[in-house]
Parts: sequence; structure tokens; C-alpha cells
Amino acid sequence: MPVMSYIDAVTLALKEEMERDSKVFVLGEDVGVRGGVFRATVGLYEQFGEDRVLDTPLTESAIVGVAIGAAAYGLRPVAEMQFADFIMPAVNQIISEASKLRYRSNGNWECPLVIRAPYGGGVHGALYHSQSVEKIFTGVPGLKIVMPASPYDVKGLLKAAIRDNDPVLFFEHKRCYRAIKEEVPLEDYTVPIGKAAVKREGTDVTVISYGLTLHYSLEAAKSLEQEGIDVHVLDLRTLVPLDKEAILEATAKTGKVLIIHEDNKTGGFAGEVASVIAEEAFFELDAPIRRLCGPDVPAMPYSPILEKEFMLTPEKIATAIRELAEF
Amino acid sequence: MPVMSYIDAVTLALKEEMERDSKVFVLGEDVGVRGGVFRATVGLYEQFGEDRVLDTPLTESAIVGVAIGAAAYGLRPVAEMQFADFIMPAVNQIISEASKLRYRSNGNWECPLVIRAPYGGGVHGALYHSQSVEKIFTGVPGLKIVMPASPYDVKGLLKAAIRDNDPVLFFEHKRCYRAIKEEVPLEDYTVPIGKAAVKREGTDVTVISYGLTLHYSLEAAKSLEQEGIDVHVLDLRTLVPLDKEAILEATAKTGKVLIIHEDNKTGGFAGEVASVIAEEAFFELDAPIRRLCGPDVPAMPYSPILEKEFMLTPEKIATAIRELAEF
Amino acid sequence: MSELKHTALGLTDDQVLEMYRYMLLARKIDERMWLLNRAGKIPFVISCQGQEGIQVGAAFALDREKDWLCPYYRDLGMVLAFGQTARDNMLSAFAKKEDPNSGGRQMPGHYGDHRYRILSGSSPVTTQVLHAVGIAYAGKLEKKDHVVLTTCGEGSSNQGDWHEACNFAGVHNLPVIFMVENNKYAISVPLTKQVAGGDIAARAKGYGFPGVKVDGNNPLEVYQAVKEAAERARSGQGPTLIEAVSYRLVPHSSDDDDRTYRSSEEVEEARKVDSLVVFKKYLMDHELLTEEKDQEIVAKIMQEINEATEYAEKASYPAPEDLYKHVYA
Amino acid sequence: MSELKHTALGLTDDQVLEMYRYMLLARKIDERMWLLNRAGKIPFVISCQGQEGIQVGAAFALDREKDWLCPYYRDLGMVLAFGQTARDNMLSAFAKKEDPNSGGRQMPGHYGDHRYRILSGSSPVTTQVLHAVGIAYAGKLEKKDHVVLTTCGEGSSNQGDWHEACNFAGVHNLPVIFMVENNKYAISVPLTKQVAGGDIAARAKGYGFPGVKVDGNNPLEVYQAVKEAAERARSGQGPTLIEAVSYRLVPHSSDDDDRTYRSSEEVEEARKVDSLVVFKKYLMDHELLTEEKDQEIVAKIMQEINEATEYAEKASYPAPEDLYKHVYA
Ligand SMILES: Cc1ncc(C[n+]2csc(CCOP(=O)(O)OP(=O)(O)O)c2C)c(N)n1
Ligand SMILES: Cc1ncc(C[n+]2csc(CCOP(=O)(O)OP(=O)(O)O)c2C)c(N)n1
Ligand SMILES: [Mg+2]
Ligand SMILES: [Mg+2]
Repeated sequence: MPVMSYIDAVTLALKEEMERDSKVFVLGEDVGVRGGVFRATVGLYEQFGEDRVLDTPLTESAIVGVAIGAAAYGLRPVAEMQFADFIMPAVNQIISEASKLRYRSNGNWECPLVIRAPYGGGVHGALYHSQSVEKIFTGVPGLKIVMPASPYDVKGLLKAAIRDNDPVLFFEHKRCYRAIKEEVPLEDYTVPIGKAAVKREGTDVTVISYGLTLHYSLEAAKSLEQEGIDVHVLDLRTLVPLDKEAILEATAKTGKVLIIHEDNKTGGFAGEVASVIAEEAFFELDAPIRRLCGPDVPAMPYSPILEKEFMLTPEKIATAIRELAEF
Repeated sequence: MPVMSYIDAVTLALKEEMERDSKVFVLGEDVGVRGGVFRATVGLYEQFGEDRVLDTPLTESAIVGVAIGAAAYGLRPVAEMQFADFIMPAVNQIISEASKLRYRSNGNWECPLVIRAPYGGGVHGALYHSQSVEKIFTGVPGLKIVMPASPYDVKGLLKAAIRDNDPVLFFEHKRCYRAIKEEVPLEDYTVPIGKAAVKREGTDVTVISYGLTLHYSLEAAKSLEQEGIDVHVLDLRTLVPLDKEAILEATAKTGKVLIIHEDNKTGGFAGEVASVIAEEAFFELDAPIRRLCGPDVPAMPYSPILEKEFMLTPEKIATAIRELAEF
Repeated sequence: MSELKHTALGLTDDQVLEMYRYMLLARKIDERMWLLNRAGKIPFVISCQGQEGIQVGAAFALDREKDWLCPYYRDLGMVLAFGQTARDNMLSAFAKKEDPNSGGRQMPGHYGDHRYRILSGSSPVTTQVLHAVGIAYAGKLEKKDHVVLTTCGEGSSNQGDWHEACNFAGVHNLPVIFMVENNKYAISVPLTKQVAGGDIAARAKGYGFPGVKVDGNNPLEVYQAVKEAAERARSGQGPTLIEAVSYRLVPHSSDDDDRTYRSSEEVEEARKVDSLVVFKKYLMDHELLTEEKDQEIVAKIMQEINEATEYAEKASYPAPEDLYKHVYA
Repeated sequence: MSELKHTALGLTDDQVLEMYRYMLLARKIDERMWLLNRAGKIPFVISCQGQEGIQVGAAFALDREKDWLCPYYRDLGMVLAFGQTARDNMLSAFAKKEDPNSGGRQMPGHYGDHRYRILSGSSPVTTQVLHAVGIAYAGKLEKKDHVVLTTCGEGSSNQGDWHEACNFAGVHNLPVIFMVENNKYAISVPLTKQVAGGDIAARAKGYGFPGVKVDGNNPLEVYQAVKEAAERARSGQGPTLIEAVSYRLVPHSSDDDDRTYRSSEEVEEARKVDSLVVFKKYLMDHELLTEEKDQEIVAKIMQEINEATEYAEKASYPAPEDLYKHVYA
């Protein structure tokens, strides 16, 4: 089983699904000849031709709107937003159209569409190449939202997303692209959308996270071992539909919950997770539910000092876990 | 002091601010000759002329984008989205531009812009004329979000919004427009952005709400009096910046909190409020934090049966309060 | 009406009579809906009145067994010509469970019908124009030869999505027809305050494909333009833009009061060139129609509408628990 | 270069030399940034190279004491001509606290400077085009006579906001100049796959205002077009669209590798008609410049850039706590 980077798992999933099903096609800015600005679609243009690996004009609303039409017709488009920050011009098509096509037609139409978007900071991308945008969409019923942390899940979840009959937003953390590697089977498999995964068993504090901060949380957990703090770590993997059962179970394990994401705190998805716990696992709790998130500023600045101040780190996470453990 | 409807308070606030400050102007679809499809701008065209009460082309991104340019220049535009549902094409201008102009320029530019948008259901408006859209924006630092429930607050908060030096989203519940009336001073006054208001003192259960459901909550509270259930009701009025102090105080009053809004539950703003409580007032709580919200379906259907099933009512709220009181 | 002859366009006498019948059917359904609305029986109407000639003329120029529609809320005449019935539309007006467009979920005018390749539409204007491009692209990928017709109002054509759609279709030379139904108003905002330059057809030049302006009150002129556009599309020559000019004869919707922004004289003038008036005269001039025959057609239509109304009024609403269905597959 | 003479355009010898100096300054700053990037000293560069003639030609045609700019990320030549310095831009490249554009918050190329009426820009393309319309509208309301110039790339001109901006400005006849800097590529996507019809200037017709295409390698041609547009705008005749055609001589940004989508021969061909080459020749042909004088100018510029680089490199970063500032007033 080869060791593969997070981004290579994206490419492999696309390639396998395009080989499996001729209805799958890829569209976006620079996805063709250039193979994507991050090289996520590299090789696909050569293998599948320009019609199935379509370089579109620089128009996100069109990328999504055209994909919706094609999906309603019966194809399975995989649209790329060059950066998650640039999904904003497509919000109307995503929220007014993709998320509601099935519902408004009483189930007569469907929209099997995947929108891939690289998100997240720590890449000197400044305000508009660093954002986490999931909170814009997590409250929109009709969409599914997948945010894998590791290559195995990337491949399995992207394949599941492509085969799903509803619109799926598939957010890929840019910092993970080349930094995170693991063994990925070359065989066909899927990872179910809507299922979280316990990444580490522990008894003192439960950390719930996803994306890059999941890795930082695991690092923090490891570093806290020697202090005798035993951390339980849950990777949400999918935000919508949310695996409540896994959250409640993870809460029950320790009675102390820390929810972590890079997106800013106020209005971020941690609020939803915390509320589910406060509503449904209240009597399991031994301490206030804590959220450790990006700060409430509009976005991550360019200057390395400011970027560093914005980003979460294993150290910041360890501190928060320690505090909660000592509570 | 005249008794005035919610929508008349909107019109009065606009008129007074336009008289006070020649930099204030109104723009949007049908706001001029027609006085707005809800008649919120009625009379302004006649009084201030077509340049300050501008009928724009049918283009929401342009309405907001043009307003941002004018605001950056130094004017104080008040843009109307005809229905909150149609704010979606303007999301890029709101989130990428208005919310970040001050921050990205290190405070060298500002964007004193108000965006008014009628939202909410129960008006046979079907999927696209009934939505609550606040959750799309509540997680975006740089924006302020105001959602008044009553005419007095409408006038005072809209005037405060117009005088604010940051972009303010001002959401007006359509069902309140003509249904909610109260005394409104003809004198100039403002209501501070960022301050909640206790609407009813009580000792058994705390209800936190805003907009139409605030009124339903008060009705429910009244009907529960005879059952001996004493309800404390907090009107958030502003969602961002959030009046955490008021929330924590209201929580401490009863130890049992029910958060109510018409927007759907998952990813809705109640999650933020619940999380603040679970994090900062955990030991005040005597029961799980409950959320009573619109269901997790894409939007409110047209058919009266389905609309009724979607909408919260004083009865549904009373039931939820009763359950919590008995907890 | 111009000198255009239906025979010269390849239309038979029966076909033009059928076109007329669809136009009348649309008009009469619409009129009935207003009555029902004013009687408090249905909450909302949005009208085709004044645009039936465009809608039916266009539909007849397409292959109604194969081509696709991404219409907008006024296109009652078009969806009828593609296969929907008075009953379908009354079920929708009454928001009943059997409404084929949405099971009573959407307002009337929000068409969508898999049976007739009419893609489900929403309320935010102009989004459908991009979907049409997507369906056209899918046809290209799947090597099908369908044409996609999409429509919107002249106000809506100023939305960004319209530009992106025209550009995308132009770059990829797709089989789409962009038709703008220019009825001179977007709610209260007149053409001059809405469309810079006032000439929508002229915009096609900027995308490298043809743009034509036609008299929307003349269904034959619309037919001709759409026919040519469909032929171009089907033979791989790409998109066409058609601006069909007419007038909205009634208020924007049942919630509107058009007296606040236009004069009744202006409306009366427009009524004189209403496509129904003009086309009826054409048919009578060409001795395809008599007053008597006209009344027969109307009578049959009215019966159809009466039955449809009765059926729809009695039909059942969705059940409360239906609210929770079809969020996901 | 065409037969256009600077004197015929009302430009003095000093002025054209000054234009040349700004073009060179922009080029040399840009080149320095690449060196700094390749040396690992700054994380990112986005270049003006190939478009300096457009930018400086346009700036000189405006009233640099009064008019407004809503530029895009390549417009280094333009913001220099409006008042920014090498130091300003080096501070920005190094993301230092004193960066006048953003205090080190934004990437280089994200201009914004109240001193010179340059509105702060973002990364999502084309949003600024609407802001320009807003500033023009504000001028109308406040009875000012400023003109607003806004630019974007040819790829970006396909965004919906561009259409909405042109239409809005056209309807209200506003003093805006829409300039599209057509450098033939949007990252890897060439003009033919980006712009339907390939003729951006032609789009103006659809908005009822003039559209002109100019040789962007000839700053005098750009000057002439912008001058005329500014005069039209200032005298109440409304917007103009200008398509200025040139070429992007370097990769899209320091993160790009342009060898994956275009040939080095194509780039080499373009270098031959680079505005700096062409304009230098013009000045020499007209005996306004000698090799010697040119070297003097370059030497002075290099000194300026060296000092700026040194200053910026040593300047302080924002403090960590600055992260939390300026979220709200
Ligand atoms: C994005 C969006 N904004 C606003 C509206 C509200 N609205 C519905 S129809 C309409 C006017 C449409 O005018 P036009 O495009 O000319 O079509 P017409 O109704 O005249 O046929 C408006 C403003 C909407 N439906 N969608
Ligand atoms: C809305 C948005 N989508 C995508 C991007 C990423 N991006 C930055 S520049 C660029 C290409 C721009 O091409 P063009 O408009 O021709 O300008 P040029 O860079 O060639 O000057 C792209 C796709 C972006 N900045 N904004
Ligand atoms: Mg119209
Ligand atoms: Mg370009």
C-alpha cells in the first residue's frame, strides 16, 4: 500500500471515479492544461481530454451554475473552486439552487454535484487565500459538507461524495496537501459521509476537531501523555450530516469537551457541536464546554507575525487541553 | 406619542436620517417611484428626489458593490434587498468586501453601509420569500447584524445603524411589518447596537429570542402565567456584536434556557448563544440548554399546511417552555 | 402584424390554430387565477398576460419531444405547449400535493417537470440561465443533439449570471438559446432605468454570437427567430440571443399595484397590440378562424379550466409530515 | 509603434520622459521583487511586467490630483504614477507595519491609499469594478467632477460583477472608465477559452457607451484613449470601455510555472514589442533619450529601489496584538 500525500489522494480519487463512470467530469479554473494551481487535477486532462477536464472562464457562479444544470441532467460534475475564498460569487447558485433543487421539486430533480475547494491558512496566503468558509454553509439544509483530515479519508470520502446523489461541498485544507501523508490503498473503497472517527482513545479530555487542527490536536495529545493527561480525539470528517452519536459517545468518555477549528469562533461550527452536547449530553459534562478557534477577525493577514498569531498550534491546543484537564 | 407599525418605523427612521444628513441615501429595486414593494420607502422619492432614492437595476451584487464604493468615498448608503432571500447574489460583495474593507486597509478605509432586508415566513411567500438568512452572516467578523422585533427598536436601531461607521445588516421580519404596533416617539433617539433587552422578568425559565418569535415567546409566557410558570424573556435585538453579558445574566435568573428562532436549527444562531452559555455560565445551569427553531429543511414551502408545520407558534413555544419548566 | 406568413415558415394551418389555442389557454388560465386570487382562494398569481405570443411561438419552434426548457415564472404558454395542462397549473396555484412542479411547495409559476424536460426553477431571477448552459454542455458531453431554451425578463438580464452564462456558452459554442422577454418593466422600474443602452439584442455581439430583436406580439416572428436559433444550435453553430419585445398587460403580480408607476393609457395602448388580438386577426384575415370557431375554442378551454379548477380545489394538500421529505436522497 | 506623436496629444517632452521613468520604475521594482522572492526573502510576487505602458499611459491621462483609481493587482505602474513610491511597495512586499496599503495585512499588489484616492482592493477579482461605479455615483450626488478609472484582467471581465457594473454605470451615465488589461492569459487559460468572441471592447455596445481597443504596448495610444474617456466622463457623457491589449511577460505569480501552458517562443515574441522597448525606441527616435541618459535614469531608479529594499527589510513587522485591531471602528 503506497504512502501518499493528501493532494495525491484527491487526484487518485478523481482519476478512479472518472475511469469508473463516464458521467463524472471535472470543471474549474486552470484544472485542464495546468492541472490545477495546486496540481490536484494533474494528469486528468491528458487521460480524459478537454471536455471532461474543462478549463472554464474565470467565473465561479458559472462554474457552479453550469455544473448544477449538468447534474440535473444526469451527469456527475466535480467543480473546483480555485480557493475556498472564491466560492463567494457562487453562493447564490449553491444556496438558492443546488441545496434546494431536490426539495423544491418534491424530489423530482436531484443535484449530484461535488464542489471541491482548498481552504485554510498558514500558507502565507493572506486574507483571501487562507479563509475557512464552512460556517457559511453548515446551516444550509440540502448540502452535505465534508472536511477530511487525512489521505485515506480524502480518497474514500471524495469517492463517496462523487457517488452521492446530493450536492457535497468538499473542503481540502491547503496546509495538509503536501504535509500529511499516509498509506492509501490503490483499491476502490469509500468512506461513508456522515461518520466521525475516533482517532485516539482517552479518558481525561475529549477533543473534537477536523482538518488541519485535528493533526495539531493529535500532536498536542501526544505531548500531553508525559504529563499524564489522556486525551480522546474525535475527527468529525463530515460536518453535515453531523455524526451526533459519535459526539455524544466521545463526550461521555471524558465529561470534558474541547472543540477546535481554524475557522473563527463566533458563528463557527464549534457552536453547533457545543449546542448538541449542551442539549443532549448535558448530564455527562463535568466542565464547561470549551471552544478553541481562530480569532474573531475578518481573515488571516499576510505578515508572518500576524499569521502566526492567528493560527492554532499544537502548543496552543495543549494549553487549552491542560486547562480543561485541570478544571 | 403616536402608535406606529413596524414598517412605518422603518420609513420614519429613513426619513429623519435623510433629513439630518445629506450623505445618507437609499438605493435598491423599486425603492423610488414605487416606494418599495413593501412600501418601506414610501414618500422618500417625493421628498428627496430620485438621486437620493435610487431605483437600481435588478442586480443585488451591484446594489451592494456600488454602495460600498459610495460608502468608502464618504457617503452613507442604505441599500435595500427586496427580500432577504435575494441577498445571495450579493454575498461576495458583503463578505469579501464590506466586512473586510476596514481590516484589510489597516483602518484606512471604512464602509458605513446599511443593508436592509425583509426576512421571515408566515406570509405565503414559499421557499424564496420566507427565509431567515442571518446564519450566513453571523460568523463574519466585520459585519454587525441587527434584528429588531418592535417598532420602537426599529426606529432607534435603524438610526444607530445609519450612523455606525461599519457595515450593518438590518433584517426586518415581514410578518412584523404591519402586525406589530407600539408607541414610537417622533423625536430623534437611537437604540445602541449590541445591547439586548429584557422584555419580561421571570424566575422559572429563560427564553432568548429575536424577531417574530420574540412576540410569540411573550404570548406563550403570558399564557403560562396561569399555570404558574414564570418566564424570563430576553430580546437579543443585535446578534453581532452579541450582548453576552445580558445572556449570562438572563441565564443566571432561572438556570433553564430556551433559545428560539425561526431560522433552522442546525447551524443557526441559537448554537452560538447556547455555546456561549455552555462555556461561560455552565454552573448556572439546572437543565440542558434547549433550542426551539425552524426545522432543518431547505426553506418554508408554499402550501399552507406545510407553512404552518414549519412556523413556530405561541403554542409550540409554550409546550417547549413547559417541558423545560418541568425538567 | 408584419407580412410574415405561417406557410412560408413551414407551419400548417392546423399548427397555427394550435398555437392560437395554447395562447388562449394560457391567457384564460391566468385570468382565472386572478379571479381565484381576488376571491381569496389562492394567495398569489404571477402572469403571462401579454407574453403568450412569445412563449408559444418559441415552444413551437423547438422539438417538443427532445429539447429542454429552463423557463421563468411568466412562461405559462411555453410549458403548456410543452405538455403541462390546465389541471397541472391549477394544482400548483392551489398548492396541492399533486402539483407536478413542486408538490405544492413552490409558488405558482415555478415550473419544473421531468416529463417534459422542463428544469425546476426558483425565485431568484436568472439562475436558470446558467443551468441551461449546463444542460447544453451535458448534451455535448453525451453526444446528444438537444437544444436548450432559457428565458428571463429584461430586468433579470442585467444580473451577473446572465453575462457569465452567455460568455460560457459562447466560449464553448453550446446549443443554447437565450431569450429575453422584454416586457418593458421590472416591477416598477422601466426599461430606461434598467437596461443601459436599451438594446438587449446588441449584447450578443460582445459574446461573438448573433443577437436578434423580434416583435414579441407576433408569434410567427418569434417562431422564425427561435427556429433559426435552434437550427444553428443543433448544427453546432452555438448560441443565439433573442430579445422578444412585448408588454406586461397586468400588474407584476397579485401583490403589485401598477397604477403607482405607469398610466392606464399606456396599458390600454399596449392592449391594442396584444399578441392574442394580433394573432386572432391574422388567423381571421387568412380565413383560418371565424368568430364562431373562436367561441368554440374558448368554450372548450373554459370547460377544461373549470374542470381543472374544480379538481384542484378539491384535491388534497400535502400532509404536515411531508414538510420533512426530500431534503436529501 | 504607430505614428502617434506625443506633442499632438498635448504631452510635453518632459512628460513623456516622466512616463518612461515611471514605466521603468515599475519594471525595476517588479524585477527586484522576483529576486527577493527567489532568494526566499518575500513569499509572493504578482507582476506588472508587460503592462507598464497601459498603466502609466492611463494614469497620465487622468487628473492625478482629483481622480480616483480602483486598480487591480498588476497596476504597479499606475499607483506609482499616482504617488506611491518604491518604498511603499517594498514595505508591502515585506509585509511590514508601515505598508501604506494594508499595514502588512495584504499580499503585495493589493493597493489602497487614501492619500492618492486609490481605493483598497481585495483578491477576489472584479469586485472593485462596482466600487468604482459607487465612487462615481457619489461624485454625482456630491456634485464633484472626479473621474474614476477601474481596471481588471480580461479573464476577470467575465465575472458577473463586471456586467452589473457596466450596466449600472450606463443606466446612470456615470463618470467611470472601465479598462480591461488584456494580457492574453488568465493564469493558464488563454483568451480563446476565456472571452467569448474574443473582443472585449465590443461589449460596450451592449451597454450603450463607446468601447475602444488600443495597443497596450503603446503608452501614447492608451493615453489618448483614456484622455478622451476622461473628457467624456467629466463632461457628463458617461462611461467608456477601453480594452488595452498587451502580454504578461512573466508567470502569473511567483507560485506559477508558465512553461506548463505556453511556449517560451511565444513569450520571446512578446518581449520584442514590450512597451518599455517600444517606448524607449520612440523616445530615442525623437531624440528625447540617449543610451547614456537612459542609464542615468536606470541608475537613479536602482538607487531608489536599493534604498527602499533596505529600508523595508529593516522595518518592523506589525506586533502580534495588531491582529485584533480594526475589526470595527
Ligand atoms: C435575485 C432576485 N432579486 C429580486 C427579485 C424580486 N423580483 C421578482 S421579479 C422582479 C422583476 C423582474 O423583472 P424582469 O426581469 O423584467 O421580468 P418581468 O417580471 O418583467 O417579466 C423582481 C425585482 C427576485 N425574484 N430575484
Ligand atoms: C473570484 C476569484 N476567482 C479566482 C481567483 C484566482 N485568480 C487570481 S488571478 C486569476 C487570473 C486572472 O486573469 P485575468 O483577469 O486575465 O488577469 P491577469 O492576471 O491576466 O492580469 C485567477 C483565476 C481570484 N483571485 N478571484
Ligand atoms: Mg420585465
Ligand atoms: Mg489576463
